[in-house]
Amino acid sequence: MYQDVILDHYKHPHGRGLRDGDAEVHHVNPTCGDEITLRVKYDGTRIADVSYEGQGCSISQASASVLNDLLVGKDLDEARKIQGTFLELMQSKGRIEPDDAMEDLLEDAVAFAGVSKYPARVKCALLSWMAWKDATAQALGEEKTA
Amino acid sequence: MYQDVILDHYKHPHGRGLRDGDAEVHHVNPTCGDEITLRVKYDGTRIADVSYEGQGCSISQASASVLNDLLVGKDLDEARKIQGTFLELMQSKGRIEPDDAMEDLLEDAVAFAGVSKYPARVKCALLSWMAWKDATAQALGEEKTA
Amino acid sequence: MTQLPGLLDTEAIRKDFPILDRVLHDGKKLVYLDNAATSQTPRQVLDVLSEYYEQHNANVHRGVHVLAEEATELYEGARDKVAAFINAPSRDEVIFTKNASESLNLVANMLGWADEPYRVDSDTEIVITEMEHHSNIVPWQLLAQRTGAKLKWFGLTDDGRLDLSRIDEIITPKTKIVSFVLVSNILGTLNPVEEIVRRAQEVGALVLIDASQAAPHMALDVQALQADFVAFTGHKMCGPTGIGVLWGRAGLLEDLPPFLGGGEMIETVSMHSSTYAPAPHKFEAGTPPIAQAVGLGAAVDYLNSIGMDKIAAHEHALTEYAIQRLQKVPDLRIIGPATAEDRGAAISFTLGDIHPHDVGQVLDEQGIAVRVGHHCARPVCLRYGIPATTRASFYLYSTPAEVDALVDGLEHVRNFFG
Amino acid sequence: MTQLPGLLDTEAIRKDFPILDRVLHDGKKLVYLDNAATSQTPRQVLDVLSEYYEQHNANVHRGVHVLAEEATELYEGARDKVAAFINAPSRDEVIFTKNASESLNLVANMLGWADEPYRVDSDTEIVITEMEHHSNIVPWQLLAQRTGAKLKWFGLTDDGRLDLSRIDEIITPKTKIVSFVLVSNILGTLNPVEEIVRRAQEVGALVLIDASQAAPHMALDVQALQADFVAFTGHKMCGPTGIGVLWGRAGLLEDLPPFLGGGEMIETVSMHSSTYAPAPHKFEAGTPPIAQAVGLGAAVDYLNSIGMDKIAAHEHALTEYAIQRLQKVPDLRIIGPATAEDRGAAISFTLGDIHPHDVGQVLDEQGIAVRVGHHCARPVCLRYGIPATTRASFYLYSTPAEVDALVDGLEHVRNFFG
Ligand SMILES: Cc1ncc(COP(=O)(O)O)c(C=O)c1O
Ligand SMILES: Cc1ncc(COP(=O)(O)O)c(C=O)c1O
Repeated sequence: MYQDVILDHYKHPHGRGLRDGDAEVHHVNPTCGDEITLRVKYDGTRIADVSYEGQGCSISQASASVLNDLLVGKDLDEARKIQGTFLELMQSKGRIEPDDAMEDLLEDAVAFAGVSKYPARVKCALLSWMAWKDATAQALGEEKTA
Repeated sequence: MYQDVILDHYKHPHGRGLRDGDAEVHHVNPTCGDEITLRVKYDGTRIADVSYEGQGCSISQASASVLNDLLVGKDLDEARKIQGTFLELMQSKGRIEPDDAMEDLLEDAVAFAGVSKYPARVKCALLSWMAWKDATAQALGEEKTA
Repeated sequence: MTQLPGLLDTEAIRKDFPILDRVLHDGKKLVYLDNAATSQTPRQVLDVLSEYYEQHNANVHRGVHVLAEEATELYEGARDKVAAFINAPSRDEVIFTKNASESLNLVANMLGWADEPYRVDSDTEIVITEMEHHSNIVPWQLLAQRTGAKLKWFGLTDDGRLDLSRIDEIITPKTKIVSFVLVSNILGTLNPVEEIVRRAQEVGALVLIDASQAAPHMALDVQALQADFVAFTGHKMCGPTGIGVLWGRAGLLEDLPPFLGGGEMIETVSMHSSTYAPAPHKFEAGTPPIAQAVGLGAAVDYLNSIGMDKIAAHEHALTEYAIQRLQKVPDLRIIGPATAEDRGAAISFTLGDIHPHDVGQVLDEQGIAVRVGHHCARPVCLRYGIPATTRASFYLYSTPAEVDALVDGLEHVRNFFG
Repeated sequence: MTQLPGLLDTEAIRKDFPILDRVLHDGKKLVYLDNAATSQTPRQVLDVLSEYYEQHNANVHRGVHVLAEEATELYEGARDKVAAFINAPSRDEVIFTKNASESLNLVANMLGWADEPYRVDSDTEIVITEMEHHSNIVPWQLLAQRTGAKLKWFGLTDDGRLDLSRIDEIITPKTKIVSFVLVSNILGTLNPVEEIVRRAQEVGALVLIDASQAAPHMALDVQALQADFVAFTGHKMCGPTGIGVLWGRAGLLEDLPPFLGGGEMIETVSMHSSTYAPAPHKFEAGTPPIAQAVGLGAAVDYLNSIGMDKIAAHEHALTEYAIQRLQKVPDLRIIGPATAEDRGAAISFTLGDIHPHDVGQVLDEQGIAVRVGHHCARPVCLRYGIPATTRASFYLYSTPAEVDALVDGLEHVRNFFG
């Protein structure tokens, strides 16, 4: 499960640190103590920034870094599509073999496909993504959907 | 376990019915609903009468009849010895083979030796004896020992 | 051999149950008619239990190692199986307990500690019935004592049915919870769910159904029942001892407070306060009965492989036959419905003046296992003015020949004490 | 192979545990170091379980037939075995629960509903420690919330011991109950019972000892402990899942109110009121975990056949060796006592900045099963400012070679994330 891409993001996280945002959430994975504080900044429906601080395992930390890479600069619709696809991949229990279209959409995030075989770690990979979803709902004043 | 002696006592109980007494107790075996109401009448330390009403299985009914046979007319010390020996026999899990001395003391009650192999039925056989013990303590103003 | 329409191939089925080969008292074959107390366990379940301990045993949920992942998957897989078995809208509505009694107590305690609108307190009423198992009486007596709520109940008709004639006086706007048995373990009665649920819904009361004697014997659909909670127990449905189930509506499980506190049921703990995991884990404190849940899952697979409707048909045919034969035994009085309609496969009876203990003992000497006593439903005995009953109860492996053995055995009992 | 004085003949012992032969991930032999989470189950216990279901399965206590008598004798026989195992003055003081968590909740609930002098209410205080398992924290938080009692606790020293310096301020005449762990599942610390019990007795508080991590590993003598209640769990001591124990003093069990209501725990029931059976049955509502209790009895036999003192000596030698080897791993920090004195066989540690999840996962890839996380003792992690630990824990079948495998594995982890 520890693809080089994942280890790279873990050792050299992208966009880490808390910056100005429209909403902030704090998510915890109670089973392992992984934590993330995440802020989103919107420019209309464009994601201007996703900033974060956290502690946790390589999977949760690398996943936040990949999220920052993938979502910043995207429009909300596109971001939701990415998030949905990533969620689907992670819940596949190793059954989805990412195809070209998925690789184009998820870029580095396809490296997490192997993690989906480890139920205990799926939550780690999803931690930042769930936090982003929550923060977005908050920032845009929508009802909480988590 | 159903010795003829037991069946005889069951079908033709001795001393059944409630008569005048110094104390009355009501005992129940909650697992099977066996019930007995028992009165003792003392003449000093001599047992003048043990009268009873009850409903229940052949073992509990026959045992009360045997008790009446054995204890009425006896002095308290002797009665206690009989009660203690019967208790011992019933708790023996079939391991005591009554000898002559025991047969002399317990008379018809030795027929219950086989019952001691059936844990669920031991309580039935002891119901009236425990009631007698209680009623005696009450009649003689002793502390309850059950 | 007696042939009845609708019977299962018991010859094949009995091969799955090692204990049915047991020989008692110098050569008497076991005739096991105590299925309402507990059912026997098929090889298929025993194999799964052994395999669990020999291959996968680990504590669940908290581990990243292979065994922990396997154990978790097996345990949660069992939840999926049980959820499907009762047609639960969501697997998260299935809570594993240690037995039906814990399931029932769990609801009683949740309601005692709940906030409005669920809270049971001194202004409110609890409704049960006179035919409940002690496990669906005592928790409510305790709750009533502890909260000051009033405990009310439906009485019984002479033929062993619920007397619903005063339903509107018994279930009132003060009623917070109506808890009743789907199939009585002593009378065999199958109760009319719809009428009770309709009235409960009218006044906004919750409904808890004790399906301990139903889940093993008929297809159970919690959505069709329209109850809020359904409780049952593993050891009566080919599963191991030590496992029970409480199904509850998702929204309720979210709103209601936890019962036991501890590992597994928390989200985050500090010395000052804790938050709780979502259901079902909120209600599963500590290491759960892992192997037993897995075993129950295997039992569900086993029952499905036979088919619940076929099991129900088998038992119906057998019960009809048994009632018919028992009614011809002199002095035998059936306590409960005297027909096979709307009833389960437990038949209670008295035999003249012969005490059930004696009936049971003499049957046992012939290898026939029945239950005697008040069957944890003493109010029913009080209601019918009897100290106890003898109860024969059937399951998927029971045969007409066993009914015949029972009837012959009772003949012998009558001669013995006659 | 490393030879240490006091080791058991693990080669022979390991043959009793089928799961230890398991091979993972294409050829890696299982190195099971997660014994504090759950222990593995020997053949001797599995055989007893199978025999129970294949020969004797019946519901207990209420039957007059052979199977019911056999099942009752086996179940009550298990109680005798457990009573002897912990040197209980009376077998009636041994209550079977589903796990240690239920045992602990049982005490908390009894005290909440008790009359004076036991009653916990808003004028009283509850004392626990900062190193408790969540199962000995959350029940008391719930009780405190529900009664208004104040929850207090002993903090920890930097080296993982209880800080008893303010014992007289923490345990006061207002204290009704002091509940603490004998051996911590996360730190490994063995706590000083005598000092705490002495102070509790001085102020008339009850003492509950959570022996979940002690009962499996050392001779336990409830009379020597002088506590009022002792709780432990079957699945950590070679027994099945689904079974726990609460030992309590006879007089207390007589005085205290029941917890769960239902079948088995009653003396007589009417619709209006019920009376309760004497202990232990008063606290065992419903069909108990029969097979699991019988299995626990077999586990106790098994442990006795090896000898608890020998098991303790084995684990002590192994723990000493492990601490010594682990301390040489760069960046490894032991959380808890750094010597083998007054400690159990669970060793928690952190490894530089590498998250325990990653440590555990990479060890798992080598077949080494350890637990990672907060081990249901999150306040300990908060206390030491760490998110989680990696924990290796040993049992009677653990070997020095497994310690070596762990140390090699950690080397690999460091290289991997280095
Ligand atoms: C110290 C301690 N107390 C209590 C428990 C709870 O035991 P169980 O999960 O079997 O209820 C555990 C184990 O998880 C433990 O280690
Ligand atoms: C109708 C009914 N309810 C509840 C129970 C209690 O089940 P358990 O003893 O498994 O808790 C039983 C069985 O004994 C029962 O027959």
